[in-house]
Amino acid sequence: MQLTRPELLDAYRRMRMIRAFELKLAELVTAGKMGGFMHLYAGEEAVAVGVCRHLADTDFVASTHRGHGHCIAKGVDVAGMMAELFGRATGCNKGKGGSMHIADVDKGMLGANGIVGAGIPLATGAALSAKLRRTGGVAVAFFGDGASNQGAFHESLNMAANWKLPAVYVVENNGWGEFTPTDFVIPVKDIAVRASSYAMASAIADGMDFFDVSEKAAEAIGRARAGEGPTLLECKTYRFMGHFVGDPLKYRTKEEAERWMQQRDPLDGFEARVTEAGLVASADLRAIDRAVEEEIAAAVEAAEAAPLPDPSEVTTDVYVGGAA
Amino acid sequence: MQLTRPELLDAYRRMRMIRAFELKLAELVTAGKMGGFMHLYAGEEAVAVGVCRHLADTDFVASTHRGHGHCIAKGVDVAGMMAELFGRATGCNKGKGGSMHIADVDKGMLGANGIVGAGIPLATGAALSAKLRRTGGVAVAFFGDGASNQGAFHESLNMAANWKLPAVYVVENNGWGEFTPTDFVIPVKDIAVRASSYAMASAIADGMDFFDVSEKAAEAIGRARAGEGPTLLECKTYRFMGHFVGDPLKYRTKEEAERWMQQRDPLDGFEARVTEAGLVASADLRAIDRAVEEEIAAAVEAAEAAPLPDPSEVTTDVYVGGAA
Amino acid sequence: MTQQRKLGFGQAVNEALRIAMETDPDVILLGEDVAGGGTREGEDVDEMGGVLGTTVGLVKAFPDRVLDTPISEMGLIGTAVGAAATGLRPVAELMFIDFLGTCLDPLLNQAAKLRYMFGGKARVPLTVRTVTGAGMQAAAQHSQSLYWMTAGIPGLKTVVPATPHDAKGLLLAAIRDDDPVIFCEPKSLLFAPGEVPEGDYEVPIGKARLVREGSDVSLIGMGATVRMCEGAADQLAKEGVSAEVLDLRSLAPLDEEAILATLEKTGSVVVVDEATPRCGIASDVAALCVDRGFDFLNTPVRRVTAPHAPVPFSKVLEDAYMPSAAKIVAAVRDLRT
Amino acid sequence: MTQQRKLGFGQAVNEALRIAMETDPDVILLGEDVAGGGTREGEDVDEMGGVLGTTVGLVKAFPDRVLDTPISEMGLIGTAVGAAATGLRPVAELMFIDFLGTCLDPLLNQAAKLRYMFGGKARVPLTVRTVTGAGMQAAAQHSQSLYWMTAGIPGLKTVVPATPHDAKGLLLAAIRDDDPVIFCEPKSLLFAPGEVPEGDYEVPIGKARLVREGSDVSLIGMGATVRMCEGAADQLAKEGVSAEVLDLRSLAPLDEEAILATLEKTGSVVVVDEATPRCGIASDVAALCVDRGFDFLNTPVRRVTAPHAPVPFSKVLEDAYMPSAAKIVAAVRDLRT
Ligand SMILES: Cc1ncc(C[n+]2csc(CCOP(=O)(O)OP(=O)(O)O)c2C)c(N)n1
Ligand SMILES: Cc1ncc(C[n+]2csc(CCOP(=O)(O)OP(=O)(O)O)c2C)c(N)n1
Ligand SMILES: [Mg+2]
Ligand SMILES: [Mg+2]
Repeated sequence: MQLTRPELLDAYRRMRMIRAFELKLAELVTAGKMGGFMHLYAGEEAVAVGVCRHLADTDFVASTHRGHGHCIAKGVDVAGMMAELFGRATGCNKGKGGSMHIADVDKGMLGANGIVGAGIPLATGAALSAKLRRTGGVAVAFFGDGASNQGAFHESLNMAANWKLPAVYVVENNGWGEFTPTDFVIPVKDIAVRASSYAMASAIADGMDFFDVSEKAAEAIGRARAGEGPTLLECKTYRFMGHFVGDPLKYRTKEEAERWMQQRDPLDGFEARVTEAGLVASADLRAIDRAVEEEIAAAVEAAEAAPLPDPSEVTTDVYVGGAA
Repeated sequence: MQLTRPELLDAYRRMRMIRAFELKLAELVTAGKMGGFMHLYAGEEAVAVGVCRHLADTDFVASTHRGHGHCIAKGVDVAGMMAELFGRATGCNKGKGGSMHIADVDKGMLGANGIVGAGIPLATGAALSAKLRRTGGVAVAFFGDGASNQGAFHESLNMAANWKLPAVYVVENNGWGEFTPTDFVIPVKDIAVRASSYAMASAIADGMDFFDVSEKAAEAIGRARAGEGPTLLECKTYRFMGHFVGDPLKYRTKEEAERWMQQRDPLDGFEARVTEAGLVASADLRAIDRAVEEEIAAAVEAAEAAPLPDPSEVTTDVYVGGAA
Repeated sequence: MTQQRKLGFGQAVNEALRIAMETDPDVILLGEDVAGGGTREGEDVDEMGGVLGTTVGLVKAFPDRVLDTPISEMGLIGTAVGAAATGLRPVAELMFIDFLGTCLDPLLNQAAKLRYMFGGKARVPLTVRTVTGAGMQAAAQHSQSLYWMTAGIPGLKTVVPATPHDAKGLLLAAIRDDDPVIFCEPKSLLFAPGEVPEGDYEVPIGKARLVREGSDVSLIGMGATVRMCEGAADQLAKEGVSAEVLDLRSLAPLDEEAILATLEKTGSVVVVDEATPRCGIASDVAALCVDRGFDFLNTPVRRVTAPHAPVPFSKVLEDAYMPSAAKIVAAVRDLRT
Repeated sequence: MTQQRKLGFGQAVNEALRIAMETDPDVILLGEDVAGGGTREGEDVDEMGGVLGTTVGLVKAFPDRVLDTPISEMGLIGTAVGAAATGLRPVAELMFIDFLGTCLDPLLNQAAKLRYMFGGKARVPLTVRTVTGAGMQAAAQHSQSLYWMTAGIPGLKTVVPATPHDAKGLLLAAIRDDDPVIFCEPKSLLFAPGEVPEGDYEVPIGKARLVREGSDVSLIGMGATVRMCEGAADQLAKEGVSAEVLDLRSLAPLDEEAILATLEKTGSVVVVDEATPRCGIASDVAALCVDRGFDFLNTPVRRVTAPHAPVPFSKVLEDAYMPSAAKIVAAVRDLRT
């Protein structure tokens, strides 16, 4: 599957945007300019971008507590996201959701989710909608290795396999669930093997390799669109930063983290691959880096200048009918 | 594994007791002498008895809505059970539980359960107790094919495998969950394959063959006692009667049921095997049949004569401390 | 009013489902045995249409829109929420409300909150049908009236009809409501017949029903306890006490104006609920009376509910457990002495 | 009283856990990251002791009795129930009470009911520690005060301490109680220091605490709202209004006598709860006042609670959402005009 130059530049731009966005948030939260529980996606960019590049706005994704990357990959407006995280009225959720609930249904983004595993049935429902309403759409659930131990995972995959739903279950296996190593709580090496409980197709991708993720996601999404049923796609990846901003990281070794960051950074890998193949020049990528930095700086500036929600908003949007 | 003659007679007596008990209940409920939701175990006797013969009172079993067979196999007093189902003060649960909650913790019987799948974590907890308190005991969870689609199944088996708990998970695959055929809701042929999601040992037994169940249960329980971890044991069986007493059975064919009852009745199979092998004479079994009938008749008589609970009992036993 | 046909509560629900499916192609049913299995090719078998037969016949009428699910409440309710947020209008069946413990999260943290968390950018037109209440010796895990748990969750609506007429009209309103609604079917009413109009009509969510007028005391019930209140009112009438009976119908939102109106009229309220006493609808009604209705109160507000205990199996205990006309009459007598 | 050392609420909880484990070998801890992972052989790493550090150090002291579980609330709480029914005395951590939706059944239908369903032949000495409440911009799914859901379930007990002193004493009482107890740790109090006696002591479950005496109005709070009530009382004192403050501490069982005693004394009650308004503790207190306390009532009973809405993220909205001393003062002023 050969990507065109514009496709390559777009993929890089999204991955860089995620990385830069997350680094900026770490800075802002640490500086006390932003509040809430914040889980950053740095290191896992290739997964979100490698999968979402095959999706349209009419396809749905359900995300996790670590959802910024999925939003950006799915095309949610970065300025709206930044404003949301600043709790502004101009935020994509009007300041009511914050990091753990950041969403944009119009973009097919069904929201970050504060409940580990809860996005899996939501995506399953979106796939059921697509199938029964014949929209031709697919639904993707992103979730972590830890979430694969939730009952919602088991129940949803069984239903989806049974009904041959147009769904893809992307497990982001980053080796950790909060502070607990994955192998402390999961007795199998590959979460992908769990597909066999449902006679479901499965695949394992190198989550640090954009091209590998993209290729395997293309196959899975293709199967889903063709009505051939769901796939469990395991992406082996790594979280570069703490579980949340402020995590002292005392539970894992510096060496482990540095090994991944130095040798397996998805952005470095992408750059090496495309420049060595002569598809894109490093200069083009640097230009994107600068553009991304500017876009984020502008987003921060706009967000800080934006109005806070009116206190009366506290009881709106509870019901469609109106206030509670 | 050769059984002694007393062991064989005891196994037959328990299986016959279950069968006769259930037939009597069907009669009593149909005659309006007994109330409540009643799920009968007839046809599946070899599973409960084949497993529980390897257990002591200090081992625990957690059961299902279809729990009478597990109680009898685990040694719960039949007269106490009958009184319970009549809602009498002399019942093994003082008339407060009924069929769906019939229990006797002193016998290691943690109760029938009205919540499909809920017994699985309870047994897992009993296994954790046995391990941490070094009692040398094991815990067995009985549950149906339908229950294997519950999140509690997935979460519990993963934890048990992870901690190498002394547990055995016995799935009674009777081909139906209420009125829905198992293959409508489970895309794999053998539920036993689900053990592979947890790197757990598994086995499949012919649930209509007492000897096959007993042998495979012995291995699994042996592994558990030896500290080698849990097993998922699938027993292929069939429910001879309706899902509940009063079930019109319009959703399955007479032929299907008759095939099982005529060709695979676990009591007939047991009798053929032991008589042909010359281990027991049919006359011995007929004597047991009569003794069982008498015991049940006496249990019914005693229960009907027993006092009803005092209305004040409605608020006792809510807290150990006493009334609510 | 012209002589109308009588239907059982369950039949009224079935009719509402059929009308909703006929009038909106996005309405689907899913749940355990709602089709009712047994539909293998070439086999001479018939479907059950739910464990209580409420959905019988619908799978034949709408073969692709009535889905039997595995026994996976978290999965089926969560799937229904996701489907509702993406274009369908699902009616999910939770066989008994006692099973809420296996699927609370998709209701508590997803269905109820998506719209708010997303700043108004989502709607979840989900209906969950479920069976509530005691009276059939179904014991502790199949007899609860847990609607207080859903009524207390902002973002959900909860209704419990007391008659086949309201069952049909409230269910049609619930399915067409753009917010998630928990629709409760009291076990003890399921086969009780009542007059049900033909055709398509809705009973508005959030409006109580004045069952009978009275001037001395207000008996406020819901679902299965409305009949008990009427029975008590009959008895009290014999004793010269004029009781007004109000059927809440909607537990969330609560019809506060109707409650305050009857309190103002009689000055005395007895709330009757099959549920357990703590954190329930009865407490909310009493709290409303002593807040906004304080000036109207001539007597204490009494709550006739189940005791703070699980539901027992034995018939004698279950009878002692449940509210009854006699217990309501006793409460009223006590208020008046 | 001699000058005592001050500990944070979380430290007081940690100390209670250590004492409970030292005094009873059957006490174990299990939950997500309660050990805190990172204890691989030969690696120079340290454990976290829970997402908020509350259980830090305990795995080192009791290596086999502090168990990290998978992210499987249904499995871990259900396992804890089974363990409690078979000889252990587990303290399970539900990281945030918002996650109740993933593990309600083992509490609602198992822990709470086993003893009753079995005719008194079981005991479930389980403690579930969980974090409640808003105030940290943790948004809709990490800020709820769902203790009303557990308080309403017969067979469970629910407590919510307001001080480090009570946190330690109530947790020791909860662990040693033979019934299942839900122990709530209000987020906004976790790091607030307070005096905590050394050694082993218990605070009885079911007894409210009279925080300050007053004669004009009773402010009844729990957990995080007790401080707000005290702040309001200070302000009211300046206005010449003498407010009594009662800390419920135990939500189930409720200390009805203490509530009625303060009502009898002041004739006027304001109940303050962080939770949403429907089917909550505030309604139960108001309902008690208008039932058994009717003759003492000189004013309406006001409830100062969160609105009927999810918890918003933005600080300005979260502030508007939560009860406060100012809102309590306003409610009292309104009662007195
Ligand atoms: C139901 C539930 N349980 C626990 C938590 C607390 N929690 C938040 S993130 C997390 C770890 C998730 O691990 P994983 O699924 O591997 O995702 P990752 O953080 O590694 O991306 C936990 C335990 C939660 N939010 N929801
Ligand atoms: C959580 C829950 N969901 C649904 C039910 C209703 N129900 C009772 S038995 C049953 C079928 C169970 O099937 P299976 O596990 O195969 O056991 P079997 O009845 O075949 O022995 C169902 C759906 C229940 N009791 N609990
Ligand atoms: Mg992870
Ligand atoms: Mg079955």
